[in-house]
Order: sequence, then structure tokens, then C-alpha cells
Amino acid sequence: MSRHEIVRSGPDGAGPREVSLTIPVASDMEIVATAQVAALGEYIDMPHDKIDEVKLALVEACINAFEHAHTRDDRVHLTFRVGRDEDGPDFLEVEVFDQGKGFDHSGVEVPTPEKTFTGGKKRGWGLQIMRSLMDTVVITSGEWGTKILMRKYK
Amino acid sequence: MSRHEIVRSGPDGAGPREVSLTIPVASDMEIVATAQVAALGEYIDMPHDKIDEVKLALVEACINAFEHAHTRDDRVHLTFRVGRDEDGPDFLEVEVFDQGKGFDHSGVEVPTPEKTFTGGKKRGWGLQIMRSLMDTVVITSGEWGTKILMRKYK
Amino acid sequence: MNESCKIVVERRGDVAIFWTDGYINNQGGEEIARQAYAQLDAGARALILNLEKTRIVNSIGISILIEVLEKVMDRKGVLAFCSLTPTIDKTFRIMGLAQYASIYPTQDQALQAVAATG
Amino acid sequence: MNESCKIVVERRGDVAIFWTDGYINNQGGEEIARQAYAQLDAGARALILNLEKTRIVNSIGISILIEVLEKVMDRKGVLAFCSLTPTIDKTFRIMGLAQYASIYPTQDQALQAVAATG
Ligand SMILES: Nc1ncnc2c1ncn2[C@@H]1O[C@H](COP(=O)(O)OP(=O)(O)O)[C@@H](O)[C@H]1O
Ligand SMILES: Nc1ncnc2c1ncn2[C@@H]1O[C@H](COP(=O)(O)OP(=O)(O)O)[C@@H](O)[C@H]1O
Repeated sequence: MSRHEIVRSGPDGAGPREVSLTIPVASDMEIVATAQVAALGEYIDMPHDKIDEVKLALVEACINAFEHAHTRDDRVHLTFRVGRDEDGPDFLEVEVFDQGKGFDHSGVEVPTPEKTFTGGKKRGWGLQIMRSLMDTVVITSGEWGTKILMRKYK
Repeated sequence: MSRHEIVRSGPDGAGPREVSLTIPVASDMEIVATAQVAALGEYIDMPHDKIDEVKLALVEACINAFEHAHTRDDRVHLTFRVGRDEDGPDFLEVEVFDQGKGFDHSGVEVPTPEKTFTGGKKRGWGLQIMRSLMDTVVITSGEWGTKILMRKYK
Repeated sequence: MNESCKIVVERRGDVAIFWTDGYINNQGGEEIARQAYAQLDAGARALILNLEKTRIVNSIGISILIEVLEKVMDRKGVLAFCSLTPTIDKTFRIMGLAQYASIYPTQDQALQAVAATG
Repeated sequence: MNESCKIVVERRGDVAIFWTDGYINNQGGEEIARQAYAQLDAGARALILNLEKTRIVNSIGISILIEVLEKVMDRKGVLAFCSLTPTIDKTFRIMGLAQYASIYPTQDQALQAVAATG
């Protein structure tokens, strides 16, 4: 241990890192939250284009919680984790949890460019964007609210 | 309300904003936390040099909690608030809370450049730096831990 | 609060160039739409959106850009994008915006292509 | 993990220039100290620390820089800093580092001043 070592306890240098962030349901707070993606992405040396993809996926999950969830606590709870699968590359994981009304994601219509252009239904792309930009997306939802767990490898 | 307005509930556009962040006691997590200062500082258009000052004050408070507090939960709990005094300028407030052993800050010796250079005691500048860089610093501490509440006007 | 997108518009003949700066969400998208329709009403034939200084466009912002694109096509105009980040480019492709609007790496290339349609 | 400070050193005659990149904490400070002592041992008379790419130096980092400064002064050498952000400059003044080391706005000015002492 070096003479100026300051960290006395907690996970060791190579261990998992988890940071949790709670934001209010309010405009632009999703952008404030993306700062944490940038910080942790840089922490694991994730390429900037991938960091941008995680940021957009987070933005989409947050604005869904803002717009659709009708949260009981007027907040959205985010957890960010960096870690590594055995022998695998580092990953950045983002969990977006709202205490809202929940929804049945299997019942959500999958959007297509054709419906978007000729059908007049322009919205409905948030979940699709998350799935396209992240390596894994797991949605759990119920009366307790909604949890979106997304992971991207560096 | 505009047609695409998405925020249904929560504080209104001009209201206070509070974001809370929990970080593990682990090296470099204080830097990850500074990302939130940058994001909220930019949100209120705080000049970049002032944002840097708040970042360093936050870093000092975090490394104190990492090094001295011996926290029971291996975590440091941060709360960031942006707001405005009546008729006053916007401010950014940072609260650093650890569930550690606490300390008597009135008993902490005030450092001077002379003692630092001739006296051989190089450390002991953290609290002084916070007080110099922030507009207000309030320390409360006890057996429950320590809370540092710091504010800077933009 | 400076998260909101700033827009600068310059008219060059019948082409209007839009430079955006910042996050394009519902408000940013609507502001672009408002200014785009004003340019069309003022006789612009082609619109170029230079997104060089925008790093995030959310899906609501894109849905509004798609509305703008449809209006421009209704009027037999042209809408082109340039200087997209890889992530914005990818999202435009996912949502199909890239199938109906042209995307160019640089503003010069967009200007040349748009002039050729005039 | 890339929060840690990178250091590049270049020797020009009896002057060693250090460029730091990133956060200077205990580890970054110790790495600077290690390389500074190596330069002194290898005959360097003056050290210039260019902090242009460093935005944060914490108080532990500064306390180590003060140790380096004392060692340099013991050996009748010169230590100069340049290209500090306003916040780093302010912190160096608070802790008194500015009273014992010279701080210059640019590397050229630091080089000139250091040459004049040689
Ligand atoms: N956090 C959430 N809480 C409740 N309902 C949600 C949530 N996220 C998504 N939904 C539902 O899923 C639908 C599809 O969401 P999405 O794909 O993001 O498109 P959009 O938000 O544009 O409708 C929404 O219209 C909404 O009904
Ligand atoms: N969060 C904390 N918990 C317990 N003790 C603390 C805390 N913060 C500061 N202290 C005490 O106050 C002293 C002065 O702190 P500071 O001015 O930051 O200098 P330094 O950390 O270099 O000693 C520390 O040495 C420590 O004893």
C-alpha cells in the first residue's frame, strides 16, 4: 500500500462499482442524469460513441418514466454499475426504476418506419431505441412500477 | 402547454431541483461524482471556473469521508440542489453525508502555509479549501456521521 | 436553463441552413419545426439541418423532425441532414428517417446535393 | 481506469518539462514525485510542471507537490508551474505553494524565467 493511500474500506480496486442517482420528474433532468453515464463510461474507457448510445437509451427510459409512469414519489431512481463478466469485457449497466403504474410491455406494438411515415403514428420508438442501442434490455413491470435494466459492453 | 409537452407531474419549470447520488467508498468515485456538479452547474449556466471550484470542494469532502469517516455502509451520500434565494442569483448546493464516526470540527487545527512548509505537516487543508472555494459551508457531525452542506452562487 | 437547443438559421438563395446547438427534445424539435415552416412560407425550397453541435436527439425530437420532413415533401421541397454523430445517424436509420431524408457527412456535400435538385 | 493522471516528461538541457494529463490525487502526485526525483538524480536543475491538461488537483496531490518543491529547494534547484486553471491557481495560493514556487501563465514564460536562473 502506498504511503498516501487514502481509501480505507470498501470494494477493492478491481471490484464492482455501483452508483445510484435519484432525479425529480422534471424536464431536462434526463440530461443531467446522462452525466453519470459519461463519467462511468470514461471510468471504464468505453469509446465515446458507445457512451452516446447508453446516454440516449437512458434518456428514452427516463422520459418514459416522466411521461407515462405517473410516479407516486415524483422521482425516478437510477442505478449505474460497471463490472466485468468472467473473462469478458467491462460493461456499463443502467437500471431505471419508477414507482409508477406499470405497463404490459409484451402488449406494446412494435413500431416500423412504414407505420411511422404513412400511418401517422410518429411516437412509440422509445423501447425500440433502447433495444437497438444496448446489448441487453430487461423490462419488469407491475403495480409497483417499472424497472428497465440495460447493459452495454465496452 | 405545448403539444409535445411530456412532463406530467413534479416540480414546475422554475422550481427547485434536487438530485441525490450515492457512491461507494472507493478510489476515483469522487471524480465520478463531480460529473453531477458539472451537469447541474451547466443547467443553471454557472461559469465554468465556478463549476471547477464546486467540483474541488466536493472532491475534498468525499475524500475526507473515504479516508477519515470509516462509514458503516461503505458509501457516501450526496445531494445536489439548484435553487434561488428570493431575488437572488441561482445557487448550486452540495450536501455530503457519511454514516461514519463523526468528528469535532471546532477542534481541527487551522492550517497555514508556514506550518505546511516549515512545520512538516503537509496535510490538513481539505476543510480550508472547501471554505475558500464555496460561499457557505456548514458542518454538522456526531455519532451518526458527518454532513457537509456547501453552497455556491452562480 | 441551457439544456435547450439553440437554433441559428441562414438563408442562401432558396436554401435555408439550420445550425442546432444542444439537446433536441420536444421543445427543441418544435422550435425547429416552427422555424422550418416559417422558411417554407418565406419561399425556401430546401432545408439543411446541420446537427454538428447536437449530441442527443430523443425519440420525441425525431418524431417531430419526421413531421417536418412530411410537410416538406408535401410541398415538393427537400430536407437534408448533415454532420450527425454516429449515434444520431444510427437512430435516424432505426426510425426510418434516413429512408426519406438525405443524410450527408458534411454541410458542403449537403449543399452540393441540394443545389443539384434545384 | 483512466481517471489516473498520465505524465509525459521531456528533458531539454538541464530543464525537465512535465506534462500532466488528468486528475492529480495521491497516486498522481506520487508518480510526479517519483519521476521528479529521477530527473533530479539524473542531473536536472529545473523542473517545469505544465498542468494544462489537468482540471483537478486535490489537497493530497498538492501536499505531495509541496514535498517535491521542498526537495528541489534543498538541492538548490528550481520548480515552476505553468498553464494552471483559475481554480488550481487559487488552490495553490491558498495552500502557499505559490509563495515558494513560481507560477507562469504559459510554458514559454516558464522556460524563459527558468533559463534566466541557470
Ligand atoms: N415507465 C413506464 N411506465 C408506464 N408505461 C410505460 C413506461 N414506459 C413505456 N410505457 C408504455 O409503453 C409505450 C411505448 O413506449 P415507447 O416505446 O417508449 O414509446 P412512446 O413513449 O413514444 O409511446 C408507452 O406509450 C407507454 O404506454
Ligand atoms: N467526514 C469526516 N469524518 C470524520 N472525520 C473527519 C471528516 N472530515 C474531516 N475529518 C477530520 O478533520 C480533519 C481535517 O480534515 P481536512 O481539513 O480535510 O484535512 P485532512 O483530510 O488532510 O486531514 C481530518 O484529519 C479528520 O480528523
